[in-house]
Amino acid sequence: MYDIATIVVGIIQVLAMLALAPLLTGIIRKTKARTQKRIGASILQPYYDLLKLVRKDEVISDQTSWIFRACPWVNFAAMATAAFFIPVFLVYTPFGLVGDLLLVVGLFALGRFFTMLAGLDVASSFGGLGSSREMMISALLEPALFLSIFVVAITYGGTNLSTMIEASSNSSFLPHPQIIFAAIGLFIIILGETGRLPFDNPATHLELTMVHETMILEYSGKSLAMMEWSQSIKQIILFTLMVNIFVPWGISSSILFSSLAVGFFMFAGKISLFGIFVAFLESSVAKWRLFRIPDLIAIAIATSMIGIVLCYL
Amino acid sequence: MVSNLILFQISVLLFLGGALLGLLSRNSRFSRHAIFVPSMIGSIFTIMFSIGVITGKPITWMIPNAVPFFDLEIFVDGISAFFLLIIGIVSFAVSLYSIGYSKEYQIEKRTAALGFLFNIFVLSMILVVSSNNAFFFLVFWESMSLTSFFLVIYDHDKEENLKSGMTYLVMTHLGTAFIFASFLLGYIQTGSFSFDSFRHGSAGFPLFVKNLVFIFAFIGFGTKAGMVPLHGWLPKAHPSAPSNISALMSAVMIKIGIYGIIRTIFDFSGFGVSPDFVWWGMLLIVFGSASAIVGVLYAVVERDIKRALAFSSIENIGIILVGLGLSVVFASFQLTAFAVLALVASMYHTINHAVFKGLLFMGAGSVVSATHTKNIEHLGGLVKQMPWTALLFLIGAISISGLPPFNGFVSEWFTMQSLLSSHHIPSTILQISIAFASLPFALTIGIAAATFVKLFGMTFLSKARSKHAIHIKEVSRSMILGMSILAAACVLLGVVPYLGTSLISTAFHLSSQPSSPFDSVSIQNSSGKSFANLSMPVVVIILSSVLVAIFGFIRVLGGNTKKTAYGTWDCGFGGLNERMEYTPTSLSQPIRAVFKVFFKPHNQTEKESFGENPYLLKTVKIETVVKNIFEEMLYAPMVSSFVFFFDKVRRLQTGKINAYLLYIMITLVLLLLFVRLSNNV
Amino acid sequence: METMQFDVLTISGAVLLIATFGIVATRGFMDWLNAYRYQSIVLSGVTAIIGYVTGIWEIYIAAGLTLVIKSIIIPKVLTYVTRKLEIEFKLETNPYVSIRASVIISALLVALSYFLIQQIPFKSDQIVNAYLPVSMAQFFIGLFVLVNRRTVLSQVVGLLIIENGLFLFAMALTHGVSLLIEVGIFVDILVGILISSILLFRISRTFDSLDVGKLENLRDD
Amino acid sequence: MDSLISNLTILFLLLPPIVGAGLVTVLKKKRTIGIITICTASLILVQVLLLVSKIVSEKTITAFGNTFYVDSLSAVILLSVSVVGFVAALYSKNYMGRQYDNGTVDDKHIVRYYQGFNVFLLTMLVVPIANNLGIMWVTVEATTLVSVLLIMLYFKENAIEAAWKYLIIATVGLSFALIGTVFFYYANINANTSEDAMNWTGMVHDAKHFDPNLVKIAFVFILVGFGTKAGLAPMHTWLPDAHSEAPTPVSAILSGVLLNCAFYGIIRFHIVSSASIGPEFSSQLLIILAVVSIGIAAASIYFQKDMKRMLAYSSVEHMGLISLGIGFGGLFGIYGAILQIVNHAMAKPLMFFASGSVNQKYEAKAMSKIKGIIRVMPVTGILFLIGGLALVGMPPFNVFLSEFMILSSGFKSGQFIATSLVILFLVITFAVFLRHLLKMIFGNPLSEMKKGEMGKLAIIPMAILCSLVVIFGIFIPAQLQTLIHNASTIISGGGFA
Repeated sequence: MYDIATIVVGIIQVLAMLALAPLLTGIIRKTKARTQKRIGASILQPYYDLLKLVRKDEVISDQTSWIFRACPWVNFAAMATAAFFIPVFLVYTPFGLVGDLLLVVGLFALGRFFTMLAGLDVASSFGGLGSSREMMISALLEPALFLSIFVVAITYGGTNLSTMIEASSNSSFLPHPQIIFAAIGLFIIILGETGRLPFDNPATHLELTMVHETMILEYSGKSLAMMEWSQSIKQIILFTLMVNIFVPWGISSSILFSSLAVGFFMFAGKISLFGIFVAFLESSVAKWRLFRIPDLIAIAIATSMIGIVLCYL
Repeated sequence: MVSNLILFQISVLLFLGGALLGLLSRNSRFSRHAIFVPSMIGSIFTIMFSIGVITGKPITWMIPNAVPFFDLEIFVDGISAFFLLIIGIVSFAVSLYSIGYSKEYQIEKRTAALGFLFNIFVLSMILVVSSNNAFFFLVFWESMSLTSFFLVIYDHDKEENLKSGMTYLVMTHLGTAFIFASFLLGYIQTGSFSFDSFRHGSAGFPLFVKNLVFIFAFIGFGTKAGMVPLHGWLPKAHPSAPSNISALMSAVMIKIGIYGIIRTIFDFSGFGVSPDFVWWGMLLIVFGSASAIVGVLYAVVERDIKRALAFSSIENIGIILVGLGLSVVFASFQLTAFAVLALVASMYHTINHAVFKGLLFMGAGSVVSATHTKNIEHLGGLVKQMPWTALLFLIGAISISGLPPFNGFVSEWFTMQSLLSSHHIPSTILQISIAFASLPFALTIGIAAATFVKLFGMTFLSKARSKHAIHIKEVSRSMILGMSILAAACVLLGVVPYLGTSLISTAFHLSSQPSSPFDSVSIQNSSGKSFANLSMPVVVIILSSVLVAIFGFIRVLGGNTKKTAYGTWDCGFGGLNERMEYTPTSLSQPIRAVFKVFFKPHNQTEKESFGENPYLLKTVKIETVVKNIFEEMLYAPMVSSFVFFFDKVRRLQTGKINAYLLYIMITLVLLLLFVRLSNNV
Repeated sequence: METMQFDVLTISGAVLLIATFGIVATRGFMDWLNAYRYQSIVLSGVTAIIGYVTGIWEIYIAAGLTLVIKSIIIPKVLTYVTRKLEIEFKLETNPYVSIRASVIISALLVALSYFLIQQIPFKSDQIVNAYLPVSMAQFFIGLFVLVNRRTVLSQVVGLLIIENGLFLFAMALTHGVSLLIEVGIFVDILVGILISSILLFRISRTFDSLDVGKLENLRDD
Repeated sequence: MDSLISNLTILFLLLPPIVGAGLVTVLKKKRTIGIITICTASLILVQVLLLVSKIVSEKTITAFGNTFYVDSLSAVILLSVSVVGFVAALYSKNYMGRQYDNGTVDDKHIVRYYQGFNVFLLTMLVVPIANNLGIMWVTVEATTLVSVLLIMLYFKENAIEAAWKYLIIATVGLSFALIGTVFFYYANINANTSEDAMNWTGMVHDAKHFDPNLVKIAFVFILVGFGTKAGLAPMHTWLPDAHSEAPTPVSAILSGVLLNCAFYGIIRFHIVSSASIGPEFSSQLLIILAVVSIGIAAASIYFQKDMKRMLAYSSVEHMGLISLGIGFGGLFGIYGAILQIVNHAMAKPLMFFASGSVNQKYEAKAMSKIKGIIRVMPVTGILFLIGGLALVGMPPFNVFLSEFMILSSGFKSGQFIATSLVILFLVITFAVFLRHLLKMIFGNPLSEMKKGEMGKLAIIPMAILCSLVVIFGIFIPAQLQTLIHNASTIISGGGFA
C-alpha cells in the first residue's frame, strides 16, 4: 500500500486537474481566437464564467423532472471521480488500485448517459436532437475507444493507468510501432469525446450542427456551471491521458518535491501545447456532416485494428 | 440445523401447493395472495438451500424407478445451486410483484390459471437445474417450456400472441430434440441416463463424440438461451407473455440454457486441457458476439418496450456466451487463472442480467398495466406520475447499460478484462481474432447505453405523447416492493462485487477467492505488476464524497440562489407541444441510418382518400419499418421449403383408390424384389 | 408318370392363367363375369387335380364348394345386384392403361412372379412347383386390375381374382389347411362380396354412377 | 388340470358381446340397447382385468386345445381393446343420443350401430387370443367387414366413399397377409410336420428349421398385408378417410385398438421370423416402413382441414413409432413400443371423443370454423389439449416416456440416420399438429356460440382416459410393468442382451 504522502500527492493531482480544467479551455479558446485574427477573451475567462454562473438564479423548464436537476451533479461527480485514476505529473497514482482506464471510460459513459436523458427531459425538439446524435456518436466511439485501449493495454501491460504510464515512461516508441496507430486512433476519439471539430462545434448555436450544446441548452446558473466545468474536466483528463501515455517525457517517477515540480511544469507545458495544437486543428477544419462522422470513427477503428495486428506480429 | 435436502423438498412442496391453490381457489379477494405467497416462501427456501449447498455439501436424493427404468435423481452441486439462487431471488421478487400485478387479471377471473402455471413454471425450472438424470431433465425441461408457453399465450384473445406462442413452442421443441440427441450420445457411450455416469465416462468418449455432444447441446441450449440465429422466438414470446412472466422468462428461463451449456462443457462432454477444444470456445465467442450485436441493434430501433427488452436479453446472452467462450479457450490452453476470470465474468453477467432484466421487465409491466400500451411512441412523462417505477427502472437501465457504479459495469469490466487477457494465448491467430471480437462487443455496450437512454427517456421523460400516458396512477405497493428487491440487488452487486465473485468462486470451486469485501479485484500482468484493479466500494466512496464536496463547494461559492420554473425554450414562437418532441423512431434514426445495410429501413405508406379521387387524401400514414433479416433470410425460406415438401407429400393422397392400390402394389413388388435381389440364388 | 403328371399340372395352370387373362382382356361387365365364372370352373378343376394328386379327400369338398360358390353363387349375386341398378355401367369406358397394354403388362407380371418365386424351395413338390407361380401371378394380375380399372364393379372382379389366386395358393401349398379355416375364409369372402354388393348398390344410388372417379371427395389436395 | 377353467375363462370373455349383440337385436329400444352395450363392455373389461392379473402370475393360458393362447403380449392388446371398448360404449350412449336428437340417425341405425359395435368388440377380442394364425386372419378380416358396416352407418356420400376405399384396400391387403400366413405354414410343414403347424406356438417352436428365403418372402407379404390394416405408409391411404367418416366412438376404436390388433399380427410374425432368421431382416423392413410412415404423417398433417383426418394421420405416425420401436429392438425399443401401444390406445380415443363433442357443438368438422373451444366448453377444451399434448409426446404425459425409450433404443442400436430422421419428423409433427390444435382450442369463439359442455356422459369417458394419460405419464402400476416386460421378452425371443 501507499503511504500518506503518496496519497496526498494523488489528491493534489486530482485537485490540479479540477482546477486547471477551465484554464485549458481558456487556452484553446484564446488560441482559436488568435488564429481567427481576434484578440479573444482572457485565458482565465472560463473561471470568470463559472463564478458568474454559480451566483446566478436558475430558470428550470417546468417540463423537467429530477433527472434534469440531478444530471449536472452526476456529471461532475463522474468526471471528478475519473480524475482520481489519472497519473498527472507523478507516474502513478495511489488510486490505481481502485480503478483503471475502463472505469474511467465507464464514468464518462455515466455522465453522458445522464446528459442524454437530460436532453430528453426538457421536451423540446432541441434536446431530443442532441441526444439522438450523441447516442449515435457515443455508441460508435465505444468500440474505437476499446480497441485503442486494447492496443495500449497489451503493449504496456495493463489497463491500470499507473502500470501503463510507468511502462510507457520506461520504454521508447521504437519497439512498439502499434502505439503510433493507437495514438492516431485515440486522438480521433478524443476529438469526438470532447465534442471538438469536426465532430461537434462547441462554439455554435445552430441546430444543424450542434450536438452537445443542444442537450445543455436549458441549463442555467449553477447547473450550467457544473455542466461546463465537467466538460472541461473530461477534456483535460483525455488530453492528459494522451500526453502521458504517448509522450510521458519528464513525468516524475518519485514523490520527491523536485522531480514532482519538474513533472508538473512539463505536464503543464505539454498539455498546453497539445491544447494549442487541437485549437489550430479546429481552426483549420470545418464541421463534418453528421453521417460522415462514422467514416472518421471508422478510421480510428481501423488504425486501432492495425495496431492490434502489429502487437501480435 | 435442517438439512438442505429437506429445505429443497419443502420448497418443491410449497410450489406444488401454490399450484394446487391456484387450481382450487375461487376468485376471492385473497386468492392472489393465496397463490403467490406460497411461491414467495418457496423461493425463500430455494435461496436458503442453495446458499446452504454453495457453502456446504451438495444435495443428493434419488427415487429409484420413479418411472420404469428411470430413477428420479436429484443432485444439487455448486453450479446448480448458483442457478437455483438466481431462480430463487428473481422468483421471490416476481412473486411479490405478481400479487399486485395479477389484479388486472382477477377482473377477468383468470388469476387461478395464472397462479397454477406460474408455480409450476418456477417449480419446473428448479427441478431442471436440480435433476441429475437425462430423462427427468427432459421431462422438467419440457414442462418448463410447456408452462411458459401457456403463459405466453395467456392473453389468447389476440391472434398475434397465439402465433408468437407457437413459434416459441416449436423452436424450443426443436432445441429439445438437439438436447435429447446430445444426451443420447452420452447414453450410447455410457449405457446410462444418469448424469453421474456421463460425468465419469465422458473423459473416455472418442473426440468426435465429444464434439457432437457439445454441438448438439450448444444448438439445443442455445435455442433456449435465445442465441442468434436461433433467437427468433424470443422477441415474440417475451412481449406476448404477461409481464411478470416475461420477467421470469427473460431473467431466469433463458439462463437455464446457459446452465445447460455449462453443464455440457464441464461435465458431460469430456472437455479437457487440449487444443482440440479451442474451437468450442471460439464457436461460443463467435455466436456470442453475433447475438450481442444483433440483439442490441434490433433493441435500439424497437418501439415496443417489452420487445426491446427481449432483444436486449439476446444481447446479454451474447455477452455471457462471449465470457464463457473465453473461459473455454483459456481452459483448453491451461491458462487457469484467466479461465477463472472469464468464467467469473460470464457468471457475474448471468446473475446481473437476471437481476436487472427481471427489474426492467417488471418495470415495463408496471408501465403497461398503468397505460395499457407497450408502444413507447404513445408514452412519455411518466416520471411525474409514477416516480417510484421511474426510479427503479432507471436503476435497471443504468445497470444494463454497464455504467458504474451498478452491477452491469462490474461484469462487463470482467468480460473486457478477459478479452484483454487473450494476449496470453499462445496462438497469434486466436489472439488477433479474439481482439477483433472485442469490436462487436464494445459496440454492443455503446449501443446498449443508447437503447436504454431511448427506452427510459421516451417512456418516462418529456411530455406525454398520447392520452395513454395521461392521468395514470403509480402501481400498487407490492409491485414497487418486488421491483425494489431486484433494484437493491443491482446496487449491491455493483457496489460490492465481492458478493458476486465470492459467490461464484465458491459455487464453482474456483481457485482464487477474494478475501474481504474491500479488497480490490486485481489482475496481474506477466511482469507481476497490476494489470488492472477495481475496487467498487472505494469508487462509490470517492463518488459520493466528491458529490458532497462539490455540492458544498458550490454552495459556499455561489450562495443560495433561486430556482424559477418556466416553460421550455420555444424559440419565442410559443405553443411548444408534444407533437414537436423527438419520437422514439426519430431518436434512433441516426443509428438506423448508420447501420442501414443491416436494417434496410424503408417507409410504408398507407393512404386513405376521399372517394374516388386519389389526390384528395383523408389520411396518410407513413411508418418507418426495418427488415428482420433473420426472419426473411433464414426462417421463412426454411419454413417454405418444408411446406414445399409437405405439398408434394399431400399429393400422394389423391382420393383415387387406384392410386392407393398402386402404392400397395409398388411397395409389395419393391420389397419382394429387395428380398429377391439381396440373395442371388 | 412323373413328367406326365407334371405336364397335367402345368397345362392346367396355364389354362387358369389364360382364364385370368380373359378377365383382363374384356371390357363389358357380363364378359368379365363370364370370364370369372369360367376361371372359377377351371379353378375347381385344378383343385380337383390337386385332390387327386395328393389323395386328400377334403380337397374334393373344397373343389365342390368352389364350384358352387364361385361359379354359381357369386356371379348370381352380382348379376342380381346389377340388375337392380338403373344406370349405365355395363362398359368399362376408359381404364388407365389400354386393354392391349394391360394384357402385355399382365404377361410381364406373370414373368415377374416366376422370377420372384424362384428362390423358394419346392422340395420337388410338383403341385407347388406348378401352381405357386400361377397363383402368385393371379395376385398380381388381380391387383393390377384393381389399379387399372375405373368402375366399382371391375374392382370387385379384381378382388375376386385375388381371392381365386389365394384359394389356389392355399390349396397348392397346404393341401387344405383345415376345414374349419377354409370355411372361415369362404364365409369371409362371401360376406365381403355381400357387403361390397351393398356398397355397390349404395354407391350407384348416391353417386348415380359406378365410376370410382366419383369417389374422390376425400383427399388432401 | 385347469384347462376347464381356462376354457371357461375364454368362453365367458367372448360371451358378453355375443349375448349383447343378440339382446340388441331383440330389444331394439334406443335407451336399453345403449345400456346393454355399456354392460357388455364393462363385463369384458372386468374379465380382461381378471385375465390380465392371471397372466401376470401365470404368463400363459391355453384353451380349447391350443386354439386359444393368451400370453402377455395378447394381454396387452386385450387390455387396450377392453378399456377403449368400455369408454367407447360409454361415449356412444351420449353421442348416438345426440345424433338421434339431431335427426342424423333413426332407430334402425341405432340398432344396427349397437349390433355392429358388439360384434366388432367380439372380433377384436378374438384376434389377440387366437393361437391358430388362420383364425387370427379370419377375425382380422371380420373386423374389417364389421367396421365397414359401422362406417357406412348413415349412407352419407363421404361415408360410403370411405367405406368403399377401406373395404377394397383392407381386403386386398389382408389377402396378402393370408398369403404370408400360408407361406409361414408351408415353411412349418416343410420343416416339421407337427400337429399344430398353423399355431403360432408351434411355429415359434420350429422356426429355426424354416427355410430362410421362404421366411423372408412370407414376412414381406405379412408386412404389406397386416401393414395395410395397421396403417403403415404407404399403405395407409384408406386410414384418414375411414377414421374421419366413421361415427366418433367407432373412429376411436378404429384408431385406438383396431390398428393395434392388426399390428399385433405383424408382431407375432416378427417373432417367428426373428426366431427363424434372426431379427435383422424383419427389423430392417419395419424401420423402413416406420420412417416412411412418420414422415408422411408429419407432412400430411400440415395441410389438414378436417380435425378427424388430422387425428387419423397422427395414428399413422404412432403406428410408425410402434413399428420403429419393434424394429430397433432391445429392451428399450420393444418395451417402448408396447408402452406406445398402450399409451396410444388411451390418448387417441380421448382425442377422438373430444373432437366428436366439438364437432357436435360447433356443427362443423373443418378446423377453420372452430375457435376458442376453451371458452365455449372449458372442460372438453382442457381434455382435448391434454390429449393433444400427450399425442405429440410432451411430458409429463404418457407418450413421452414411450417415445423417449424408442428413440433411445434407436441410437443404441446404431440406427442413426433413421433415428435422426424420425426426430426431425417428430418435431415437424409437433409443430404442425399443435398449430392446428391450438388454433382451435384458444382464441375467441364466434360470438353466437353458446357456452356449455356436451353432458356428463360425454365428459366421463374422456376424463377416464385423460386421467390414465396423466397417471401413466408419471406412474405405471407394477403389474402392468411386469406384463409389458414379459411381453417384451416374448418379442425379443426371450431375454435381452
